[in-house]
Amino acid sequence: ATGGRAQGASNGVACGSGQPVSVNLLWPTQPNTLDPNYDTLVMFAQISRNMFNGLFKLDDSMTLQPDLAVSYSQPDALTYEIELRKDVVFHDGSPFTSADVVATFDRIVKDQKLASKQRSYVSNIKSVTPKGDHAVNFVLKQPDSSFLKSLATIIYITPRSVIDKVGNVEFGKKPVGTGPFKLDSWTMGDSVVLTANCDYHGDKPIPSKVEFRFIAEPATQISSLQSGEIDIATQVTSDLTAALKSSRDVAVQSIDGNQTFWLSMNTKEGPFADPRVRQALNYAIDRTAIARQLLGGFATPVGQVYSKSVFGYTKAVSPYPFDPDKAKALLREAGYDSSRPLKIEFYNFRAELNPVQQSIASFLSDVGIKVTTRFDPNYFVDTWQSGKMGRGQVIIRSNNNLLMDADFALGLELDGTRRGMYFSSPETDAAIAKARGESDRNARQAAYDALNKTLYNLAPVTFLYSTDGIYGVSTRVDWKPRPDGAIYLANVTKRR
Amino acid sequence: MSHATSLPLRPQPQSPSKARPINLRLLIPAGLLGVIVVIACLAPWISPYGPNSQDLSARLLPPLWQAGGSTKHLLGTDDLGRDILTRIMYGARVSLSIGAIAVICRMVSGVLIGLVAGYFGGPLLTFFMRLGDVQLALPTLVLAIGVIAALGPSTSNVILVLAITGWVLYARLVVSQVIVVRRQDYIASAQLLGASHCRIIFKHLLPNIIPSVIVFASLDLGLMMLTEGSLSFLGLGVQPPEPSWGGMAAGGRALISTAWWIATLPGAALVVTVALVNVLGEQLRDRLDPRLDATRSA
Amino acid sequence: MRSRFINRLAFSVLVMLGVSAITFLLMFLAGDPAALLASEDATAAEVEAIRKAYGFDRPIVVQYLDWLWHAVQGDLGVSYQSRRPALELILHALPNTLLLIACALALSVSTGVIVGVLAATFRGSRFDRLVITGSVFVQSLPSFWLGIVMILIFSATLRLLPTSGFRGPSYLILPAVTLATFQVGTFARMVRSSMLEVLDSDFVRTARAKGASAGSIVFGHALPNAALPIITVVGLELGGLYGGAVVTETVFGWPGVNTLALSAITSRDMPVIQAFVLVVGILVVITNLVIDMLYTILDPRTRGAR
Amino acid sequence: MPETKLPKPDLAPPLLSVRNLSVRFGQGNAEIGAVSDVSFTIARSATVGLVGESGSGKSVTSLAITRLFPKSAKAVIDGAIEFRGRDLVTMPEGDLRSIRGAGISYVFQDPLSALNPVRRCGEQVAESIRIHEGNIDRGQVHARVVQIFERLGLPRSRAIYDSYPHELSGGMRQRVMIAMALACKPALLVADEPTTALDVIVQKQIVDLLRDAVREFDTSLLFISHDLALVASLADEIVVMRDGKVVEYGMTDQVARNPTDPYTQQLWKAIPTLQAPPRAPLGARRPGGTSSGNDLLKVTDVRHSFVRGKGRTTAPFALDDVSLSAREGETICVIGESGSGKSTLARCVAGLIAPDSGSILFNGHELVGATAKTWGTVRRDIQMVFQDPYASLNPRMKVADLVTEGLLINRISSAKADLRHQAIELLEMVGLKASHGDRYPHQFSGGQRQRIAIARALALRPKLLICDEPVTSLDVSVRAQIVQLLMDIQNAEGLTYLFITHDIALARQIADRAVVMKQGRVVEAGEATHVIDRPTQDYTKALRAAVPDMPAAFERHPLPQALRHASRP
Ligand SMILES: Nc1ncnc2c1ncn2[C@@H]1O[C@H](COP(=O)(O)OP(=O)(O)OP(=O)(O)O)[C@@H](O)[C@H]1O
Ligand SMILES: Nc1ncnc2c1ncn2[C@@H]1O[C@H](COP(=O)(O)OP(=O)(O)OP(=O)(O)O)[C@@H](O)[C@H]1O
Ligand SMILES: [Mg+2]
Ligand SMILES: [Mg+2]
Ligand code: NI
Repeated sequence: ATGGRAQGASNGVACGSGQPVSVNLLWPTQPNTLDPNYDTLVMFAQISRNMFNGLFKLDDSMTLQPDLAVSYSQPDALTYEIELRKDVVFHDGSPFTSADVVATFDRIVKDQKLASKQRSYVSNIKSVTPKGDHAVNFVLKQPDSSFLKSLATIIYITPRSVIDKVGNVEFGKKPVGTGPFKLDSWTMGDSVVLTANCDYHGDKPIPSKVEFRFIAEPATQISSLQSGEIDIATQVTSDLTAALKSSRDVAVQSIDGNQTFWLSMNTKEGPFADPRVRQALNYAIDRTAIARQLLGGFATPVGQVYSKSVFGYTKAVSPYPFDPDKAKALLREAGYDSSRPLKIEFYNFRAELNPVQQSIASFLSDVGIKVTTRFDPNYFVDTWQSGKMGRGQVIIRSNNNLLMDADFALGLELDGTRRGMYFSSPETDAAIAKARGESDRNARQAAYDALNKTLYNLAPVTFLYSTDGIYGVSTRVDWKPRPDGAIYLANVTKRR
Repeated sequence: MSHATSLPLRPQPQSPSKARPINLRLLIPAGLLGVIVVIACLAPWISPYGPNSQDLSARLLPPLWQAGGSTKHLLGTDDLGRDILTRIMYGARVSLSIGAIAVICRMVSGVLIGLVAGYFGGPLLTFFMRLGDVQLALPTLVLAIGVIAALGPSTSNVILVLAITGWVLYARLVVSQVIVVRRQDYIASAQLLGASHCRIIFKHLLPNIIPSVIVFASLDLGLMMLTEGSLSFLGLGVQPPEPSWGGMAAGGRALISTAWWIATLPGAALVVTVALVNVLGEQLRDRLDPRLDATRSA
Repeated sequence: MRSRFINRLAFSVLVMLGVSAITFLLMFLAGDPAALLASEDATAAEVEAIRKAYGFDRPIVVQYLDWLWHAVQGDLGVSYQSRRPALELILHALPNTLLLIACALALSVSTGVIVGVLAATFRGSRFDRLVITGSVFVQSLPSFWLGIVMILIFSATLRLLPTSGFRGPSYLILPAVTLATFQVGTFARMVRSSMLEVLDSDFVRTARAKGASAGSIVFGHALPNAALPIITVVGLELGGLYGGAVVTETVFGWPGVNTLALSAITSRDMPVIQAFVLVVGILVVITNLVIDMLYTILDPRTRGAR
Repeated sequence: MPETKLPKPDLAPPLLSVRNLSVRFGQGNAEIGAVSDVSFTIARSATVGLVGESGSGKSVTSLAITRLFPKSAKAVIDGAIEFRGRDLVTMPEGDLRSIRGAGISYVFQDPLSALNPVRRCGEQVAESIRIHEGNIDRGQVHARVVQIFERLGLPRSRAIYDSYPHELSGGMRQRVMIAMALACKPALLVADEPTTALDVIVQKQIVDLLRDAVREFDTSLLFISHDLALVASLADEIVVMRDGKVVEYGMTDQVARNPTDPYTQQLWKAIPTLQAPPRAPLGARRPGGTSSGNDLLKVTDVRHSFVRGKGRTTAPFALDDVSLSAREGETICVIGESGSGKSTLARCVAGLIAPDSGSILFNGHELVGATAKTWGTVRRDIQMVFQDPYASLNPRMKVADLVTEGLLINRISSAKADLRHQAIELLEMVGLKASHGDRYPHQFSGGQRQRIAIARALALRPKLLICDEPVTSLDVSVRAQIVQLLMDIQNAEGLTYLFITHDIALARQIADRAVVMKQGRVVEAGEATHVIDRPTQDYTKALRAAVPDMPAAFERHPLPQALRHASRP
């Protein structure tokens, strides 16, 4: 397949002539670096994607489009030949060339001090080689149909000359990119301000400045929005939408998101090795009540580890019904009853999920499971990620499907050849690999449909729900949310 | 002749056993505190709800007196539909027991160290006092952040932090008193009778400093409850869903503009309880140890 | 006085060494630092490589001495999170915390002194009783609760003041008041009791016997003497404030060292936590030193001693 | 001298007249009547002495004159106080302020606490001038202060102007205090026990200074003291107070010659004088008892310094090569002013302090550097009675337990009944009742407490009893009783006393031998009568001279020897 040249149609507005726009990122911690290739958090990316470009990008309908690339060709399943734009300059004026692309990938893979968290997303790349100044060749280890999406959503191209000169730390403080905005100032713990980059190669950015605020308090975020201090509030909780609906200057905008939640557990040993127990957990939880009531209807129960906006979602696989009796029956079958109840330790490592965790715990107790809830911010790093999850432990997990592709979630959670640490089977692994290597869209979807049915029955995790992206948006601002949660500000206009 | 010491104009401090009869000022706070303790103990029998039993259909109900309030939930419900009053009653258990355990740990370790170091003096005293200086250079919450960052948040780690940051204060109090009492002739007199160190420490020193320790501890109890509340509020202390007042306040903070009662009512319970403890401590101070004016810092 | 100062200085250095040792040990309580640094799906070999790269494979004493040597030069390691120097992060946030504390302290000391002096002068009056009760009450207020209630009243309901962040003087009001409230109680009581003690002392009686006026007795004789214990308490409280502001900073989203440290807990960013603990420890030690010197200057009895 | 000055000139009104003064403190149930129905007058240029034991209301009376009570005391003053014809009781505070300092000024007991510690001495005196004479030139005030200092015999008066109180000695501080009081040339100077906190020798200097100053500045003086002899040596008239009431009031002569009140008589008796006959010699005191003549205690070249560490050789020594010895059954008195090392010596002998060097031989055992084993055998033989009976009894133990604690510790007796029996016996021995055993120390008066302390020390039947100023902190009237009790016990039991006192007259009456100490050194030692009556050293002579002279009238009517007549209660 070939992609067309990304050509920004002129929008007829003078560069930087618009009102400044302010977006709050509801961030419990603060960004400590603006290096776009360090973390994989959505938060980081929100700033990075306005200052940097990837080789590709997803447009508003989640279709792949070239960005710094002009076109690509795929001589075989493992090789991608990508041609690059020639008219791009970094914010410091230096030209963008294939050397920058190669250096970007080299840095992610090899720089131990940087210890980039994006490393796993490029681990399937065997080599990146320049072909002249404006073309590069990627060779993969295994076929991967979502590869280009990862170039579109995670990896941003950084200037080799700048990083060589100032080093990672300094670059993290004063990043230099190719994007529509460049760094103006960064007030630690308060905000990052970007100004319009009128040398931008695409559509000229409209706002003179954009500001990313870091208000961590949901209530404060709402009051700042109402007072006009910020224009876009992200990650609004459902309980707070009520407060917003009453105000005329602010609108609530929501969209089916890419974030999906489930309970992860160790199915390789202990009680969860028995599929009946795992199914019982699935039947025990009233995910509809959680979605409707606790989450105010801004969530959709699912029976998969991705939401319906993600490629690979199977409509035919509906969520588990709430059936406590069946859950009890399954538990009894598996040998657990009131005299010998199933005991589980239920972990959560994100404070904002405490209500959900407690609600789920309550449902599980109702079918006779003895639940101990634990909050441990380090559980993910210490235990889950290092493969030390014990018997009978359950953790609430979620995934922002950055690639908008089923393979992303499967690779992180259920693919035994990649990270599926707590579940894997030869059959599902093979099915995942097959779907991954399938280059035809429809064939790929069919492969996922089959896989999703299998996974539903195997219940390797307890499926929960996918959430909507909820935003509070000033009515003066012309902006629409995207399913992948990305916020691009170059085209945003704001009335006085 | 000379040296007949004249009486100071200020009235002499009252001797403990000559204390004024128990009066209402002591009885009322003590009684109210007793009621709180009883409620905490009997919570399962008083409340029809469990502390963690959710009812998603009764979420965010306001307290009785507000529009939409219901007699089923006198103080309203939280975001999971749990009864706030019930959780406050259970929260009293956490707050009081952690406060009491922490104070006892601090007191016992501090008093023992203070007695021994103060009595023997010399390098032992220097060692502990220097250790105390280092300790005091790290405010409780700072050390709490350090230790909890390292060990993870949990109830037992909270008590650990409170105990290790507290012994110094007790030890200093005891040492300052021991140094005074030690110079008293009755200690020399006991030495002359051949009393052992152990007897002198526990029979002669301890009874004479214990009133100020008790007063200090009673004032400290309030402070410990506040500190526990703060740590739980920061998410470093008691972990949800266990109902602690600080944790409940933290949980309801995001909803302050829509459901003010979730965050404020548990905090109010803490205010009332700590105020009672403090009033009681003040009364004890007036009674037992009018000169002690311990400075308290958070 | 010189030798006293040098003595105190040497002692302070000793305390700082103790603080540094505790700080360093925190890191080892936290578990394997290399694993913390590694990316989410690092292999054992990758972790090992990071361990080597950061020198976590050396004996602990060597690591401490090395760490201390770097610490003395202002290098407290690099944040696991941001890869920026931990000390730089802390020092960047420190001015905000200091500003908040200074405002709170100015507020609480001035209020406390005024109220305490008045209460002592009119001992036993209704005002005096109000001060006593008020300060006990104020000392029972947890700052998280006070902060939330003030946000509820002044921001959510009256919409008078901003609640979070720091973008101008009005952002300072609520946090400073919250932080000062507890202290006002402490100071008012302290000032009152030390004023009472001084007012009852023999030399005040002497001043009265000379025919001095009430004002000259309170301000000329009593207050300069009562100031000594007050300064000590202010010093103690100030020491507690450096880290004690954490709740207030959290409630009001204040971009200070405490919120920074708190957020570092979530990612167990130990170098940042260490830098925080060390910096606060040093601040406390310096405060104590300054208070001690101030005391010496104000009290001729300690000044003249040898 | 008294004959030339008539105490009550009938024509001119008195400078100050106090009529039916009563002072109450507190309110309601807690009300304390401190002083009631006190009347006296002070004539121009006259000196009136106010005497009485502790708590008798002397200070309250003097403070009531210008209402100097702290607000917190809630004092209620009744009666009439007229100063130059104006009633001070009803006078508003503002007017009274102009009288304080200028009309009536005060010298208080403890000059360290009575001077503001953070202000310079000179400034404090200058303040007094500035308050009453308005804003006069700074230099002028300075000059005047320096001048007063000079007149009061303060050396280097300019330097003293700039000193803080803590930098001066007690005597100098008291002179500053007196300078402050005299700065505005008051008509009446009230001196409330101005010498009580001072050393015997300095005490005499200050009294002499006051006597001269009053004459030079031509002021009246109200001199308050618990020491009748001292007052008698100074005053024209004497007021004796007891329990807040005046029990005797008259010309000094008359009060000395014909005391009508029994309490006043008792006070006179209780004063040890240098004229009284000394004690019977050792051999004659104990019926049938003969002293072995052996030294029970032999102290040789004991040296001790409290200053540790470097510079030890030049360190000030609290004890500097002290030697003494005591034979069995004997009383040896150690005499010396405050800080001369008396208590340090006592504590070394008792084993509470380990001396740096020297030898202490007790009953054949070397105590310096002795092992725990040696101490085990010697411990109970050396006991001590301390100066302050308030501090030497554990306030949280019952009297019976206090008295028998030694028996329990040394496992002489542990049965409850036996201990109880022993306690009663001991209490009765010191003149207390069996029922007293169940009380706590604070329920007793100072004298009773000292009896308890003696019983406690005697429980172990020691051979040597060290008495460190055992009567100094007691009221004059009970001192004699306690001393008598000690003497009686010695006569009965034959133990040896190491008796420490700063009172040379008392020492003369009880000691067989005397040791005079000064700055850690023994300056004179020998037979008590010999050393005290015929001193060879200046220091001993000064101590002797510091004992107030008895008024001539009194000497003409010698009272019976105090000690022989004071009986057990
Ligand atoms: N401020 C006060 N409040 C209550 N009682 C007081 C106060 N001042 C003095 N008294 C009482 O008044 C009585 C007389 O005390 P005052 O000080 O006059 O005795 P004094 O003769 O001066 O004794 P001393 O020789 O010890 O100085 C005592 O019983 C004392 O307790
Ligand atoms: N514990 C101590 N530490 C340091 N110096 C001390 C100590 N005890 C006494 N001294 C000093 O030793 C010297 C002798 O003191 P000591 O108490 O023996 O005198 P004293 O003759 O008993 O006086 P007083 O009549 O006041 O009781 C004094 O200069 C005193 O300051
Ligand atoms: Mg008096
Ligand atoms: Mg002495
Ligand atoms: Ni005397």
